[in-house]
Amino acid sequence: MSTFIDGLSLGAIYALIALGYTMVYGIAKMLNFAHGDIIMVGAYTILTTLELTGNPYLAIAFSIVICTISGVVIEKLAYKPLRGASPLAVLITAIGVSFFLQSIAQLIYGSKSRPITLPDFGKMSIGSQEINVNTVITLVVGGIIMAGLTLFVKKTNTGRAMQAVSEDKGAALLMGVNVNRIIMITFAIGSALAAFASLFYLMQIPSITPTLGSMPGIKAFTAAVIGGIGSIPGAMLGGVLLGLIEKICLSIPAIGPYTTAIEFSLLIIILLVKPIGILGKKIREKV
Amino acid sequence: MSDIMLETKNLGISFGGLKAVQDVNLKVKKNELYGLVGPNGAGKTTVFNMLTGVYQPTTGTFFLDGEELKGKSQEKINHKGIARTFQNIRLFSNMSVIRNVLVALHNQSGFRYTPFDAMLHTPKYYDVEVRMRDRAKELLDVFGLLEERNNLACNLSYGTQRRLEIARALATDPKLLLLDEPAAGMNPNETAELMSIVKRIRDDFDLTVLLIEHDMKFVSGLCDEVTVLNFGTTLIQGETKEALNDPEVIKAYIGG
Amino acid sequence: MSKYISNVKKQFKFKHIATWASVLLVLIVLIILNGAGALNRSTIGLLSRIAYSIILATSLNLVVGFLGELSLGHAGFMCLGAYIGTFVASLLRNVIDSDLLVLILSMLTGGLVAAIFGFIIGLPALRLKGDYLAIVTLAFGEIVRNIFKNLEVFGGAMGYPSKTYKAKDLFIIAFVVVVIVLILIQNLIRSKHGRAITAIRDNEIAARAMGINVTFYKLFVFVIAAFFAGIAGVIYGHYTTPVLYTTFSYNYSIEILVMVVLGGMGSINGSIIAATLITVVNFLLQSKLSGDLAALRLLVYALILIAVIIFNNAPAFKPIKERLSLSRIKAKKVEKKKDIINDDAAEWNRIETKINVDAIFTPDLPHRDEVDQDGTEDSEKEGE
Amino acid sequence: MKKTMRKVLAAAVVLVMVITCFAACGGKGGNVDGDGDGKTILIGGTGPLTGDASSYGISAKNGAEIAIKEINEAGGLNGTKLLFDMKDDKATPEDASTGYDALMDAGMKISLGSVTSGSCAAFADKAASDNLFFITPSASAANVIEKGTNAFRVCFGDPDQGVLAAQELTKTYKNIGCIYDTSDPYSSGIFDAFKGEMEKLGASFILQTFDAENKKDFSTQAEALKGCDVVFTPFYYTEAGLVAKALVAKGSQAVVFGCDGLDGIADQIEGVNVKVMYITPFDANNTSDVVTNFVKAYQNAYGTTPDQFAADGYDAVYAIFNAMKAAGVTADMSVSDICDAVVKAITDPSFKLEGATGTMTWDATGACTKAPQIVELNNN
Repeated sequence: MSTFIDGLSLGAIYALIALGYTMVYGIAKMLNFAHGDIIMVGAYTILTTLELTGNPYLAIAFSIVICTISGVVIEKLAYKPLRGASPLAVLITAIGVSFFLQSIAQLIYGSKSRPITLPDFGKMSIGSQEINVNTVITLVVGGIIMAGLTLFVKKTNTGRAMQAVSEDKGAALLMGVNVNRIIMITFAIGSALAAFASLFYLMQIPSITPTLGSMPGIKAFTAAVIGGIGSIPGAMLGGVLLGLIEKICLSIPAIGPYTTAIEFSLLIIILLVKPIGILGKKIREKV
Repeated sequence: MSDIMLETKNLGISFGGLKAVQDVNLKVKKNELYGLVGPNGAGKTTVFNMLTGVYQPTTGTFFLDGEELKGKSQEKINHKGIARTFQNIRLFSNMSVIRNVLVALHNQSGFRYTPFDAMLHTPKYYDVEVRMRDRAKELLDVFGLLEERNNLACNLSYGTQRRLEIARALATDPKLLLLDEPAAGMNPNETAELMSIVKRIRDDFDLTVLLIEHDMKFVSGLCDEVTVLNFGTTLIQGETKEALNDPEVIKAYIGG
Repeated sequence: MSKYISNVKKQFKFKHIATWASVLLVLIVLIILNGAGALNRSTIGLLSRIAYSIILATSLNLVVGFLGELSLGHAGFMCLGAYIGTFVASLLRNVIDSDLLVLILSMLTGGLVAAIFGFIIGLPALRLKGDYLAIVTLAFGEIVRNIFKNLEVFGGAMGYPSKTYKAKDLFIIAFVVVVIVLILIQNLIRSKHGRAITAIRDNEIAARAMGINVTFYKLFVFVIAAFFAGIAGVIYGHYTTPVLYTTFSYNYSIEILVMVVLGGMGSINGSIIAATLITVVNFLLQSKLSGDLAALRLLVYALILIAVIIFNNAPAFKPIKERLSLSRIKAKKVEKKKDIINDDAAEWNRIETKINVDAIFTPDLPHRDEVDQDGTEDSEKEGE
Repeated sequence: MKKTMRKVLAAAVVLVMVITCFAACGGKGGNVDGDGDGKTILIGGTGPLTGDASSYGISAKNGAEIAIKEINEAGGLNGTKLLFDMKDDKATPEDASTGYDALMDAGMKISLGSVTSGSCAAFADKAASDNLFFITPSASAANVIEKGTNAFRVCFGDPDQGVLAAQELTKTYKNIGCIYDTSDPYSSGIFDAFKGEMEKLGASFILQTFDAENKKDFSTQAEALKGCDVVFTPFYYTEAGLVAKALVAKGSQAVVFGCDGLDGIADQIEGVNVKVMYITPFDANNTSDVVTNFVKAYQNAYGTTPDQFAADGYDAVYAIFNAMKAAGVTADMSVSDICDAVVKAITDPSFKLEGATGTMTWDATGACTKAPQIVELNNN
């Protein structure tokens, strides 16, 4: 049972990161490998603000601002010039950006891991089981963000424009949608989500290194694909699923060392059964 | 051996409960030029897709030269002797004209060599490659494309691309050729030329041709028999002239 | 026999052998320099790394550039080759005296084992497309190294203590392998099988309709690419010891992909040059930026990467690139005989995979005259 | 034919470019050159200066640099200045190999080997064939010093620490837990010895694992271990800090017991209610002259308290320096001659180094003998 709760709280973090991945993928159709490193940027921002002001709420607000700005700047400088080029080129640039952010962080903060203390809201009990309030908050916020995003995409003009861009950029352009602006907004939202993810990540794993984002990034990417990349509820589902599986594997000593292999095997199996992920949208190619 | 090249029995398909095509019964005789007409959305291309294995029919079956081909893969069906062209041209547009044809010659029995022959450039490789090229040039010559052979397919004019697509389909050595709107986008001159080409290849290559076309002049000038489809079902079948003058057909076209 | 010779004559073109012949020429010069003692240690070591990088890049190019499927698990095949190959080598050493023979046999076994896994990972490639396949291959690479990490036979976390080959000889053998791999790959590409593979990339539906056995070719390409990657892994295992599972992470797969993309998808020459450049740049950064400067290593690499990719691919830079391009003179000549494909094997980055077609925004892209690198061979001007 | 000519020409140009490139990059191996004119001696080494493990490599490099600076300020080796250069190897064997080659081309005479075990095995393989003397600060895996007579180390060996830990733990505690990193040579090396010794002692323990891909969230493992009196954590302080916090979060009272990799954990667990003990040869709070001097110099130079990697790096340089001095090494000697002389000097029973990590002696196996201390951090 406690494994389940641990899995849930890890999964909630994966889900939050995966939401950002899936947003950017769904609309800009690019694998933003630097997404994990935006989380790292957010984490260091929280650390610095906390050290300077001591106010955790200011730290969070600041990290959202910095993440959003860096997301937009990266999009403008590194990805926008490649609009229209091969998606592989964009993928590689994203990796370049990821390296860039990591090395900048190492130059500024050094490579030693930095501990951080965030407010701990203690525990609450559900039945006989104790659960961290942080975990509950992570899940609730994740749920709210998911619902909010879904509403935003479905109900607002910008959201509808996003859907249009996601379906067919050429057609969206013809319909008068400012594609560049929409993609920029997508990146802004994705990066703001990364700031949230960094906050919850730090609540659970209170240590920051320059490479903090890369492994959760890959895991969240996996989660997004399991759930069906591009699908907002899919990202949430995939994240929680992945967190649970990871924790269940780790809790059994005999298979613990094989956790990564099991997680990724599961991914392959799911994709073989359902080539577009659990909640992915099917596209039929016209002949 | 019967003289029926293609026979479909109650061929039908539904997508998610929606019956796109149902109960199509075609009987195409050997060496016949057969037309499949009908208004937009009547399911003509879907029939082609079923005949070439792109879609698997949900009901019914079809026979080529007496052999049931239902359930076979696209490749297999092509090997058995059905070749097609596409409504929206699907050439290998980044390849030269001759290379398009060479790709299609891939499976012909005279042109076989293993990947290992290829990697090691054995004598067999050289022999086959030289013969393949000669054959490709012969085919291009038939369609008047010999001079264009080194151009990129995407640089050809629309009409020429259509011709190349037919040449490419022919290169797979089919018994039955499916042409999906071969005259679309062509000017009257090109259409007339195409008509003579289709007739000629039917004779020269001992072909049976099943074609979809909206240009009624083209159909009536070329086809021996037609089937008219409307909303996925057969409206009428028979001799071209009679069928096309049927009031039902005219109503379907004007009303649809 | 005489028919054979006349056939060969008819088909032979200098550019068909230009690539591997140049590599061979470089190798001969290097052997002479090596014999004269003019090569220092770094160069000799670096040459082995360049050799296996070239093999990795060209074999991945088969998958990404020619077949048009994105694979992020190439390091996984290399991992298999490295572990299995060096393991087999250590067994063979008990039986066979000749180091060279042991190396060759272990390369073949390492390659074969990798090829078997290439077949296994090729199977999902039949069902999955684009990014989904990419994540599956990435997953495969991670699974492979995770399993090796836990196998005590292969040293577990300590890595497998392989025995290194004499550095002065290894690079020569490795480059001979490079030449062989290049001959095999280029011969394959310049055959009907190569045409079939590129046809699948260009238009899978049309390729199927033309009777191309897509299943066979997808598996075949994955198997061949894995085989060569496995061989590269065995060379790696003989270059350094221990064979450590950490090396073969997805980051390494991506580095190989960078070589392919930088060199140009579907351009073997490009892959060779890019693999060489990236290996040399990495080496220079490592050796020049030592001590306190090392923190800049990744930064400089990242900046070079971003700058090169943007310059190479951004539509905005196209006119500038064309103005600076070496092939400008050539291009002018082409203009005279408009639309005739000329020899442009040296052109980089002209072919896009079909991933492009499905996935990216291209409304305002001018329709470029994409030239299939090997499409040129069909230009038969010279034959007549 | 003209076209062919142009191709040949192009190929020739590329060829020339490639060769000049090799000549250029081969000629100088780095930013520090041992000029071989008899005035300087280049001490080389490789370590992770970027990437996940970089904090360890950077510490070792910093410690070594302090020692070099002190030695040179004191006049060097009989007037010969020492140079030090550490290449980044990202903790990978292949980059350690390239780094080694580059250093050899730059004129390296004697070496610190590599900081991490995996890299150092690659380094040792090459050094054995050149008979280059090296003394690694911190590569503690057994195989590092087994390749040849030229290989030495400053730190404890993994097996020794595992055995010692088993003995210490069984002495005081009943409910023993252990968690280790299955992907790390250092961690699994210690664990293997620990497990062997525990079996020998007839003690049982609860085992949990993690690996490089899952080394951030330790809640599951903490759940399993929370009932223990003590949890053995044979890995580095970054992860140990997280394990300690996870244990506390689960309400565990367990003592965290680790090896020398835990040195540096103090600031990771600031304000966390946990007791941490670790076997280490180095304690920054030690009041001996060597340690206080070193800590002061380090703080002046880098603004932080040195950890054990830094102390090891510092001691490794002094070990080399003292041994070279005892052996009468001069800059014009060959690598192999230096090695033979230094090996002879360092294994001499009278050779002793009073270093930041204690008093050390070496035997012919290359292992270092020094007294372990158990440092206790109690935040209760």
